[in-house]
Amino acid sequence: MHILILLLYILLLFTVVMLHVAYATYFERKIIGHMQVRMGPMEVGWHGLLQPIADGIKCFFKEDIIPENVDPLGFRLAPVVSLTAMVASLAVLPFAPGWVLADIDIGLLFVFAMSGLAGYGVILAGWASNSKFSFLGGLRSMAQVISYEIALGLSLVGVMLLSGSLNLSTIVEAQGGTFGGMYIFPQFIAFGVFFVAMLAETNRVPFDLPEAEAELVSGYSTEYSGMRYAIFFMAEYVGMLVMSSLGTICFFGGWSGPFAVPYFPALWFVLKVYAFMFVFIWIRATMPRYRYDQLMELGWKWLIPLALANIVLTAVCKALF
Amino acid sequence: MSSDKVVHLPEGLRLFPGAGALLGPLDKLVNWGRAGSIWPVTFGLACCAIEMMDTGASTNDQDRFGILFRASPRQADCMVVAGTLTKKMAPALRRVYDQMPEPRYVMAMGSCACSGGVFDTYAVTQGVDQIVPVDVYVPGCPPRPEALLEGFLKLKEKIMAEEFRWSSVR
Amino acid sequence: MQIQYKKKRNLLQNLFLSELVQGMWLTLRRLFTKPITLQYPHEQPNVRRGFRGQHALVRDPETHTTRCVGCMKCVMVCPSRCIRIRIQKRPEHGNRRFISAYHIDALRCVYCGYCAEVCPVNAIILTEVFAYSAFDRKSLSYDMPQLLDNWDRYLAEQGEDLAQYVNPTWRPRGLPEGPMPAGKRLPVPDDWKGKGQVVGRLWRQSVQGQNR
Amino acid sequence: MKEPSKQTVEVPVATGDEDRYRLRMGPQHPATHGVLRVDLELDGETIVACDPQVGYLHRGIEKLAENRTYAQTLILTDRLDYIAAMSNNCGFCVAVEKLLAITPPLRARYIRTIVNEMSRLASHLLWLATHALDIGAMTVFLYCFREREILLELFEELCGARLTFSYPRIGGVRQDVNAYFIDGLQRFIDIFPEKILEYETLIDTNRIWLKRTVGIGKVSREKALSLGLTGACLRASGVDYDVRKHQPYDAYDLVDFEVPIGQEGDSYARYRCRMEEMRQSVRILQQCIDQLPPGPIVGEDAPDLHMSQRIIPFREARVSAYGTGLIALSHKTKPTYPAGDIYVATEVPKGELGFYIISDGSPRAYRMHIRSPSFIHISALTALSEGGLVADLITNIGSVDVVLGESDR
Amino acid sequence: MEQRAIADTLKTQFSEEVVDIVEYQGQVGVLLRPDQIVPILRWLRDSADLRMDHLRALCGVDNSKRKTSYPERFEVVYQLYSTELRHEIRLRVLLPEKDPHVDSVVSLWSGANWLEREVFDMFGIRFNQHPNLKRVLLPDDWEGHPLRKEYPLKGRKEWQGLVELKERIQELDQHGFYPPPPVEAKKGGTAKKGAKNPVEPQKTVAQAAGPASAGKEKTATVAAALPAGVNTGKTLRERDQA
Repeated sequence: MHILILLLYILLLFTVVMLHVAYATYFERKIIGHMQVRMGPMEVGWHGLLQPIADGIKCFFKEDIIPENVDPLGFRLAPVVSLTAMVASLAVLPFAPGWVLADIDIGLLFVFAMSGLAGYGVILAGWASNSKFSFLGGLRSMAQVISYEIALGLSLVGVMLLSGSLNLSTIVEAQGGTFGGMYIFPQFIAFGVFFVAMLAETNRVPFDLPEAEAELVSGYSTEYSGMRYAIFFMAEYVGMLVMSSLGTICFFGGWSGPFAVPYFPALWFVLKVYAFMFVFIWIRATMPRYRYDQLMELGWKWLIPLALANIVLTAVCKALF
Repeated sequence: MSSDKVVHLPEGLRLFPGAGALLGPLDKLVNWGRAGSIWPVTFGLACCAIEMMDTGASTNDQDRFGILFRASPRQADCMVVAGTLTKKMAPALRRVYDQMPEPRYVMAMGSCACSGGVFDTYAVTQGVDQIVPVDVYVPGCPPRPEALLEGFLKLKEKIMAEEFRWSSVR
Repeated sequence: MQIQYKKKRNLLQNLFLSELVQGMWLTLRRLFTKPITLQYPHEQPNVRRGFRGQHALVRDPETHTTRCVGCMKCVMVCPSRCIRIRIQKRPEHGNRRFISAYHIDALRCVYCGYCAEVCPVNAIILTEVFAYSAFDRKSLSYDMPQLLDNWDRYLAEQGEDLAQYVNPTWRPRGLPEGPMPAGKRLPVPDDWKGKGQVVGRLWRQSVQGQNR
Repeated sequence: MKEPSKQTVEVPVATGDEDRYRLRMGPQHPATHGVLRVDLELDGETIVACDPQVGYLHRGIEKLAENRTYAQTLILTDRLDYIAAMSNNCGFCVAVEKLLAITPPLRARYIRTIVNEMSRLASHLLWLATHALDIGAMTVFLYCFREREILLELFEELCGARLTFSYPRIGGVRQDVNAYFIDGLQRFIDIFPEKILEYETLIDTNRIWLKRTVGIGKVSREKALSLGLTGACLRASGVDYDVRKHQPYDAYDLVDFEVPIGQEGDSYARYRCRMEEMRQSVRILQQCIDQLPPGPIVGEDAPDLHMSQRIIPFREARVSAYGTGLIALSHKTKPTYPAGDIYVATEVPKGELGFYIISDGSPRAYRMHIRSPSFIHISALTALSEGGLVADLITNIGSVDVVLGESDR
Repeated sequence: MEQRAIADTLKTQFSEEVVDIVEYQGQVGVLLRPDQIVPILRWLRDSADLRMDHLRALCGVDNSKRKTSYPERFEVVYQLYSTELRHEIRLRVLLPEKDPHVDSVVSLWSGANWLEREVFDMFGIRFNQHPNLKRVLLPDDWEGHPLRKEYPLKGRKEWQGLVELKERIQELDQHGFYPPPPVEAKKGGTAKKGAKNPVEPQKTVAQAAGPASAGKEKTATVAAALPAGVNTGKTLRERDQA
C-alpha cells in the first residue's frame, strides 16, 4: 500500500515537473523576447500559452532517425541516462516540510552523484553519434562537468559545515537560526562560486560550450531528432530546476519565508526557484560565451581556490565562535 | 466518385473500416502541433538570408508563431532556401534535406531560389525544385520579412490540410 | 584618429563586475519597455508608396484593357529577361498593334522597376502588394488577365482613384519633366517636380543671407 | 521508415599524426555567414591547418556583366555585397561614369554620399549583430536589427526596396530625396549615438567579450598589407588607408571626417575601428544633410536605361535623359562609347571595392573584374586563425566581416 | 608621383620588358612581357620613391573578341597602389594563346594567392611556383574556364557533379514519405510531387501561340547576347520557315 502511494507521489511529481519543463521554455522565450524588445510566442493559444504543447506534440510525432554509423545502443541510451539521472535527483529535494519523496541523509551527495551521472549521458551522446561536432561537444562537456563538479561540491562544503548535515531538509531547518534565515549571508563567497559552477553544470550561457550553436552546430545533440532530442531538452531544463532548487535549499532557506502559506507550503520554494530561473534567463540574454580554455581557466584557477579558501574560512570561524 | 481524393491515401489504412473516424481527430491534433511549431533549419545562402534574419529580429519576431531557427537539420521541420542555389552548393542542399526527419517541408524564398532569377548562368541551378521538392514559393528579390511570414502562414495552411502524415504504418 | 583600445577600469570596478552589472541593468530595463514588434497578420506593415512588389498591368478605364502599346522597351531593359510580349497587327484596325499576350515570370523578376520606369504609357506597374506566395510555380507566372486582375485587386484594396494615382516607379521624383514622353507627365505635387527641393540647412541659410 | 544512411561528416580518420582530427565546417553552418566552408585540421581544439573554401555562391556575375548593358549590370551589383548594396551600386556607377566620362551633378553626389554612409551603418550594424551572436551575445543582435530596421524603412521610402536598391544611376540617382526621408534620417542621426552606447554597454568592456577578442587574430602592419587586407581590417593594423580620403569620390572631399586607426590589429581593434566608423558616418550624414545643395539629380549627359546610344544632351536631341522617351527606341544608331579600361576603387563597409572595367565601345562591359574585399579577407583567414582554437576561428570570421556574395561573385 | 612618370621610370629601368604605355582617363597602363614580372613588381614594391605596397587587384583578360594592337590573347592585370605615397599604376602582362603562364607573385604579396587561383580558374592561365594552384570558385572537376570568351554564358555541358546528384535524387526520392509514383501515373502524386515538375514558361507561351493566331505574331524571345536597343526577337513565322 505504501508503495502504491509512493508511486502515486512519484507520478504526481513527474507530471508536475514535466509541466514545469514545458512552461519553463515558454517562460524563457517570453522573458528573453521582452528583453530583446520583441514579444515571444503569441499565436499558438492565447499569448502563445499552448506553444510548449504544440512543440511537444510535434516532437513526439517526428520521424526518429538513427543514423547508420552510430553506436545504436549508446545512441539510444544517452538521452535516457540524461533524463533519468536528472529526474532521480528530484526524489531527495524537499519542496516543503515533509514534501519529499526520499528524506535520506545523504541527499546532497545524491544530487551531486546524479548530476555527475547526467554528464555521462551527454558524453555518451557525443561519442555514440559518431559525428565530429557531437564528439567535440561531448568532449567539451566531459571536461566541463569534471572541472565544475569539483567547484560545485567544494562550494557547498561550507554549507555542510554550518548545518552539520547532508540531509537537505536538515540544511533548510538549520538555516532558520542564522542571520536573515539564509546561508547566503555567511556564505556569500561560496554562493558566488556555486552560482558560476551551477551555470556551467547546466550548460547555460556563458558556459554553453557543449552546444555552442555558432561553433558546434548544436553540440552533442546534433544528430538527435524528434523525441530523443526533446528528451535532452527536458533533461537540460530539469537540470536547471534541480540546480535552482539546490541553490534555494542551501543558500536561500528553502521553503521558509516571511509568513507561512496555508494549503501550499511550497509557495516560497517555488518563487525562489523561479527567481533563480529568471536570473538564468537574464544572464542568457546579456552575456557572450566563454571560450573553452578560458572556461577551464576560470574553473581551476579561480573557482576551486576560492571554494577551498571559503572552506578554511568557514571552518576557522566555526571553530572560533 | 471523387477518385482524386482517395488516391493519395496510404493503402493500408483503408483496410480497417472506420479508421478515418478514429484517426481524424488525432490527425487534427498532430497537424495543429506541427503547424504551431515550425522549426526551420538555417539555410541562408545569399541576400534573402538577411531578410530571413530580419524576420527573426524584433520587428517581425517570428517567435510569435513558434518558429525557431535550428542549426542542426536533424531537429528541423522545414528548410527555408533563402538565396541563390549554385550548382556547387546543390549537393550540400540535398544533403541537409536528406538529414531532416519527416515530415519535412521546403520553402523557396526569393527569385533566385524559386527559379534562378537574374542569374541565368553556367553556375546557378534554375530553381531549387530540381533538387528538393518545394512546398511554398515566396516571390520577391528579396521578399519582405512580412512576405516570408506570409509564406510560413501558407505552409501552416498546407500542414493543416494533411492527412495521416504521422505514421509509418500505412 | 587613433581608436580607444581598451577602457581602463579600476580595481573596484573589476571586483564588483561593474560592466556585467551595467549590461544586466540594460536588459532588465528593456524587459519593461514596449516591444517594437509588428504583429504581422493582424497589423499591416507601413509599406511606403513606390515599394516594388507584385506586378500588375494597368487596366485602362476607357478601353477596359491594358494600355500597353507593345513598344518592347520593358522586354529589352529587363535584366532578368522575365517579360514576354506577343504583338498582333490587325489589318481591320488600320494596322494598329495589339498585345495578344503579356507574360511576366514573377519568380524570375528581380523587382528592379526598370520596366515601369521605361514604359512610355505607364502600362506596367510594380504595386505595393508584397505577400503573394504560392504553392506552385505556375501560379506565379502571370499572363495578361492575371496581371490585369492584380491591378483591379490593388485598386480595390487601396481605394484609389485612377486619375490621381501616380507611382514613383513611373515617374521618379525630381526628374525634369521636359524630356518626358506625354504619358509620363502626370499630375504630381510640386515637390515631386523638383520645385521646392529639400535642401540643406546651410544652403538655406546662405540663400537667405543673399536675399537680405 | 528509416532514411538511407547519409553521413554528415566523415568518420574521424587519423591522418599521419594520430592526434589530428579533420573537421569540415560549412558550407551550411550557422557561424560561417552564408556558405563559406572551412576545412580544419585540429589537434585537440587547436587549429593546425585551416583551409577556407569558397565558391558556393559563385553565380558568374562577371560573365553575366559581359552579356548585360551597364544599366543592367547595376542590378547585379546589388547582389554582390547584399548587406550594403548601395555602396556597391555607387561604386559601380562611379566606375562607369569615369569610364564613359560622365559627371553626375553635385546634388546627386551628395545624395549618393548620404546613401553610401547609411548603407555603411546598415552593414556595420549587421556585422556587429552577427559578430556578437557568434560570440554568444544574442541581445546585441536584436538591438542592432532594431536600428537597422529604421534605416531600411528610409531606404524603402527612397527607392522602393529594402535590400536590393538599384538606386544610383549612371550619371545621377534615380529619384530625389523628399522631406520624409530627410526628416527621418535626421531623427535617426539624433538617436543613433545613444544606441551605439547601448551596444557598447553590453559588450565593449564586458570581460567575456574582451577575453574572446583581445589578441585574437592578430595581424601586423606588414602582414596586413601583404595579405591585401583593406578597410577596417587594415586600419586596425595601423595603416592609414581609406579610399574615401585617398582618392575621394562622390562628395567625400566636401565633408569633414576622420579615419579611425588602430594599432594592435586584433579582433578587438577591428571591432573598435568599426564602432568609431559608425560615429564618423553619423558625422558625415549630418554634414551632408546640412549641405545638401539644390539642383538636378541626373546629369545632362547621363545615358538612358537602354544604353542605346552615345548620350546627346537631351535638350538638343529631344531625347529623354532617362529612357523615358519613345524617341530613344527609334534611334538605332550604333552605340559609340569610348573604348578603354579603368580601375576605380571605392570604400565599401567591407574594405576596398574596385571595379576594373574594359570597354570596347559597346554598351556592355567587355570585361568587368570586381576586386571584392571579402574574397581577399577570406583568403587571409588561414593566416589569422592557424594556431588558435576553433572558437577563435568563429571570432575571426565574424571580425573580418565577410560577405560571401561579394567574395564569390 | 604621377602615373605617367612612374610608367616612364619603369620604362627606363626595364626597357626590354615594356611593350607599350597606354593612358585612358588619367589612368596609365603599362603593357609588359611576362618574363620579368616578379623582379619588376619587387622593384616597384621596394624602391624608395615608389613603395607600391598594396596589390589592389589581379585579374585576367581575354582579348580574343576585341581589337588590340598586339597579337597576344591573354592579359594578366596588376593594379598597384602605394598607401603612403598615394599613387597607383596598372601593369598588363601579355600572354600568348598557347599555354599561357606567368610567374606567381605570392612570394611578394601573400594575398595574391587566391587571386591567382581565381585567374587560373576563370581563364586557365597558369602561375609558375604557385603553392596551391587549383580551382577556387568552381568545383575541382569543372570543365572549361568560364570567363574565356568562347565559353557560353549558360555553359556547354552540365557539371558532372550535378548530373550525379540528380540521379541520386531520383533514387533517394523512393525512400521519401510520399515516394514518387511511376512516371506514367500522374494522379498518384500529392501536391508535393506536383511541385516538382518545373514549369517551363517559354514553352507555354510558344505553345499558346498555336496555329490559330499564327501569322502576324511576334514573340520577343530575347537572346542572351542581345545588342541593346535592337530587337532581335525572331518572329514565329521566321521560325516556322526555318
